Amino acid sequence: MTASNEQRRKERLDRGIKVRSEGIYALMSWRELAYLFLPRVALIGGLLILPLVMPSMYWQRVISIVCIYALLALSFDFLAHFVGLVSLGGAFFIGTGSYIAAILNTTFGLSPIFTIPIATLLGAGICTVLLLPCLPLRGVYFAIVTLMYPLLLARVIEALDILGGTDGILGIESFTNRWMEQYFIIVMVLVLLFGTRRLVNQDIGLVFRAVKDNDQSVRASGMSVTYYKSIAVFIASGIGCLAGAYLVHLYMWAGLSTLALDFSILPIAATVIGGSGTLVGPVLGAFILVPISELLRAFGTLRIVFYALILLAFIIFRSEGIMVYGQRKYHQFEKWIKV
Amino acid sequence: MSTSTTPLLQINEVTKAFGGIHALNEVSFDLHENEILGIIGPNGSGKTTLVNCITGFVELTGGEVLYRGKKISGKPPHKIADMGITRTFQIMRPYYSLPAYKNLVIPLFSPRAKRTGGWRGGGKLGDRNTVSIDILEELGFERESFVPYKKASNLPTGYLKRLELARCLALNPKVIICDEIFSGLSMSEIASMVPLVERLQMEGITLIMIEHRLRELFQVATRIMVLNFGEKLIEGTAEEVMADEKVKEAYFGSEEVEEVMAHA
Amino acid sequence: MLDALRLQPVSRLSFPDNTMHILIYGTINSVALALFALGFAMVYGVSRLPNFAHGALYVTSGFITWTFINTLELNYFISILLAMLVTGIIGALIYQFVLIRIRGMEISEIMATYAIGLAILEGLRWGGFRGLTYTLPAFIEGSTEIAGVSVDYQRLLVVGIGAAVVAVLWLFTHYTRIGLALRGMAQDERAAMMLGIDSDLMALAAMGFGSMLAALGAVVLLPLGNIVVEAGYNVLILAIAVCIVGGLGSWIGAVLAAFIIGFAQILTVVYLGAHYQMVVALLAIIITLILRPSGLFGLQKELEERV
Amino acid sequence: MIVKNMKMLMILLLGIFLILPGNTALAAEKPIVVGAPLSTAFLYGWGPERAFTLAIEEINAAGGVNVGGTKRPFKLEVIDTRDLEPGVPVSEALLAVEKLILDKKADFIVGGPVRSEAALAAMPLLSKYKKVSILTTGVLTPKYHALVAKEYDKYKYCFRIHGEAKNLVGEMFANFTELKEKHGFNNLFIIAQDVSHARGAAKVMNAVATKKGWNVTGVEIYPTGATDFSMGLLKAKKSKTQIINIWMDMPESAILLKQWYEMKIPALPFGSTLAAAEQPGFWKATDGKGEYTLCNVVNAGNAPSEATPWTMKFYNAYAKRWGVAPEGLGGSSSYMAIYVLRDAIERAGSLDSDKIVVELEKTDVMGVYGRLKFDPKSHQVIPAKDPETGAVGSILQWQDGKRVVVYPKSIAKGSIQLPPWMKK
Repeated sequence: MTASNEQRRKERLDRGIKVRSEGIYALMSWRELAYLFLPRVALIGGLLILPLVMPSMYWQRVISIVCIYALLALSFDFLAHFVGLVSLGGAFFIGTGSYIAAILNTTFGLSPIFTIPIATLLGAGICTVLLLPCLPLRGVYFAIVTLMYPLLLARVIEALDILGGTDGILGIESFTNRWMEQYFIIVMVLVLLFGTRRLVNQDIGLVFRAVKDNDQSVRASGMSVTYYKSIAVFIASGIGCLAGAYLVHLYMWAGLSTLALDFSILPIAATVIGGSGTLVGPVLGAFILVPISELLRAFGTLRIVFYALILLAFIIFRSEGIMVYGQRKYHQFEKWIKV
Repeated sequence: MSTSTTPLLQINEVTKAFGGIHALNEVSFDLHENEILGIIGPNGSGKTTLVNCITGFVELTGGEVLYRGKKISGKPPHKIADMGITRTFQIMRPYYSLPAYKNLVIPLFSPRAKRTGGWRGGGKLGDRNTVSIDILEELGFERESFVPYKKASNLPTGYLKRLELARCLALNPKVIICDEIFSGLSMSEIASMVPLVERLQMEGITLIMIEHRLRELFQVATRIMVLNFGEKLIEGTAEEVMADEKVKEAYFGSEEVEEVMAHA
Repeated sequence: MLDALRLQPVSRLSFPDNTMHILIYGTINSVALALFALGFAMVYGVSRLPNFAHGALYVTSGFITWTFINTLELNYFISILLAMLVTGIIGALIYQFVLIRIRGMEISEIMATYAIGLAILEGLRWGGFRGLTYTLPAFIEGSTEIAGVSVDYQRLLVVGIGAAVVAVLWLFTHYTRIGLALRGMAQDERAAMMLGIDSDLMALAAMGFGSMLAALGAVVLLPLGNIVVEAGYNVLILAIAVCIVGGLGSWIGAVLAAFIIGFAQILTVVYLGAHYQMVVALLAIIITLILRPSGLFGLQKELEERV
Repeated sequence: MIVKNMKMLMILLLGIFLILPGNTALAAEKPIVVGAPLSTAFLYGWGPERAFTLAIEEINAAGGVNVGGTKRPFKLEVIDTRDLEPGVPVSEALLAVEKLILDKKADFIVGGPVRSEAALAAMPLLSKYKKVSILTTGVLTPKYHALVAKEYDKYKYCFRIHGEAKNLVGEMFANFTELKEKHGFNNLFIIAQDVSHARGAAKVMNAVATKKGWNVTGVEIYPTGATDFSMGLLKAKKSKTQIINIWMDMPESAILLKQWYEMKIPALPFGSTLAAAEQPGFWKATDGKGEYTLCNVVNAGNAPSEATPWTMKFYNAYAKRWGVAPEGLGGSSSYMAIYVLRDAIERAGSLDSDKIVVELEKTDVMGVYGRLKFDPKSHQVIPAKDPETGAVGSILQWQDGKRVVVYPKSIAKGSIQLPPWMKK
């Protein structure tokens, strides 16, 4: 008959390998190996099997669109969490990438295998040069400038009637066979995901984190902050331009609405839901958000209201994101103990 | 203490005004190779502004800074640091999210470190992690213990101050400007820092020490300069400075002076 | 001042003099921009909350007034006041149930307010507020001639009300208790909290007043055209533009920036060509942010916004 | 408390996943699925949606379509493409088209994405899946049928049953010549929206007018979303123009018309696809300020006229079914698209796309707005001034509260009135 009002506290105990030490541990048994690699294998395997499992060709196309948003979310999360540059300009990367790929394909007649890599590098270069003047900015100021870039580019193209004006560029080659088209983007997502995770722990990744943590002391260590920020922006815009170039060859068309606001906002929503800072989180976030908005298509205009409310629910109740919550659950188990 | 012909660092009439308020008013002094210059002065006398002016964090309103005869006052801070003039911050600025030894990987990533091979690197930079642990060990981080692997955010102040110093050492510096490196430390920690500073001097590094703890400063410094309201009052050895009337009236006033004189 | 305004461009117009026109329609355009931006500037100024649902509140207040007039047949003036009140309450509710939980997390704030704005706008569209037949009657009909330029009364009223709003806002923030508290919060939240000002209550008040300002702007400006859901997105972009050029956080800056951008737009229409109008507004934001990030009159926190 | 929320959220997500839409309803006879990707939140979207439903209900009531002997009903699948909304990528619209083709197994695509940009982008998609598509609303760019003519075998599946920018220019110019004779007008001022079909039409109008001896006193292009037109109207007034030719489908055109009325500009506003001015509710919305506005609603039937016996039949059926008169561009053309499709299927006797394309090229139906025939090369409906020879457009003017068709002469119910401040 204990008094009901005694205090209870939730205690978290590390589980599996995490028990031994903060970061360095030796794997001694298959079980521990599985404990570590199971989530990663599940992720890679899941992504690769996904297109085969999908009921119809339409859902495979949805998977490609999801991968495009996943790449954008990845580039946003890398910039925001590891370099401290919150960029609301995902559409700017997609737009540049698409237009370059479109021009390469229509005027120079290069096939997708060539246009995508060139568009990625060239686009990344152009985006970095154009964003150079606002690199010294911080926080909200950088966010709002990058929000304005795609809108300005769209209005300039519309006013000068260049690059096909408001009609856009037509007649672009698509991929030769369907499976190559599907698996190219999935492999790119996996490669870039694990690539950025590894990059972030390399020495250069530490410099990026240092720039975010305290850029004054990076300057005192004899390194130009703007130089390293521009490298980070180059990498992030490269990922964005890759997604843009792929989108062009997916729909054989490039136009003003590759600079649409949705390309800037949805990746951020995916990052917020997925869990900022984990790089895998935003990719998962994209894999949740985009299919939901497709499923809700049956509700017509109400679909956006549902989609916005789901996003809101995640922001309020689960503001840290699924991945962070999942990681905590996976590595620790909680039990209530009496105080 | 060889004083070569041209001084290592020449500060000529450096002035800095923040919208009318003169933080620094035509301060001039020379810094010679391998000496330790102590700079003292009451709070708000422009000491930190002087450091910011020398290291390019703040643009000068007037005057110039010469390093080995070459003008460096217009250059951005990372270029000045690249020449070997490094500084620590009065309010410590470690990378809180990174463990201690990873904190040093960043300066070891700088172009200067690559050129000079980092502290004791002798031209070739080995694996950055091992080099950083060597530097930390030299500054009193026990190698076997878990201290170098702890996150910077849960290190005590003493270790953070050493981390600041380690960050400068990683660049194999010519000059280190220490901004109140002894403040906020316990007596035992200060006691262990003083031999450290002396060893740096023996390694051939020139130091500018800005301090409020005069007793330790006088043990270490070869020359003292006093700043007051952005102007240079006097420059000389510890004894000359102490004896000077203006200094006493402007800065010390308190009985601490007699007590320090007794020991010096 | 007039001559300074008249640049010497290669004028495609063969007409001798349209400075009067530039002056009048420039002012009207600027006052409209100011009315768009004041609500946003107040909310951001006081509680550092970028209210991306500002455009949605603007449009909602338009539709609410329309429903009061047409379905409930209330008197036009009463329905305006009611609409402003209702929009203010909606703004306060948004703060109380959503924003209070995530204050401080920059990205989440932007995302949450944008999601609310999206939900409101698309909800209106689903609720049947579609098409182009929703309009508000003008306060006064007819138009007059001023110095050879014909201007309708409604637009003159816009200028009048705009000036009145700025004056009332100035008086409110300088002479009333709540106003002073809001200004205190705007300058330094922690110091204000130390003086016993409850930051959440003030943020709530700011959100309420900000939404009311948006509603006032809507009620005055919508009669010029029709109420359309897309206006929500355009208003948001223009409000952000004006607030940034004027300096995030200072609403006086927003008013002056509104005049700068307003006249810049009219001048581009006259001399460069109308279709460059939008390009100018966006260019103004980017250039201001690069040169003086905290805007013309913003609080100049040197290190905070530039490295 | 947090954990409970997490479970509640998971259940919500699972619930949504489970109701994966699959077409389960099996009608008696397998229905012919007609997919309509429209921007349903806009006039040019829900107008055609209502017209399609009306046509399909009429056909199904009359027993459906005789496909090689078996009678099969039509089934309409509408999906919201949101492509008229700013800030929405075209990939949304293309995904909607693909959902219709792949998921809903649509046999034909009608109405088509509404924005020119999206419609052009959908063309390669339609040719990839070999789906016959009839465009009925919104897309005015001449580039569409030019592309079909250029790469016939690739884009042969794409048809367009309503007029495009070039016809509108021709029709409008016929009115200008008439006004020139009647009132001696010779000055023309063009205001266009910064969208490619409007700019294209403005260029063509400018060229045609100058060639025919008109004095084009100015061209002003306004970006989408502009809210103040005083400058353009002032230029027009000072250049003593008699006609203001407006190419604008954005909602802000209502601001332009109101400002025109208040500034008492002595010129006749003559617009095409003025979405704001086409709707019956426009008069009440502008409380009379929209008087004398002329707008081209591309095809007859969208406004009351006697082009063919079928016009008023459609007009009244639409008004009875939906409680409001046909609202503008896209209504009559969508209605006719279904009938043209039925006619082609019955002649082809199967749903095979290539056979249907051949039959559609042979279409010759006396429809709501004249005899509908497709140009075999460019699959564009053949325009004409007389309902007997081809598809007839119609221009209406707002005269004291009612939409009066003033052009073409063969179906006109009134003549063009001038605003009082214009009469000398």
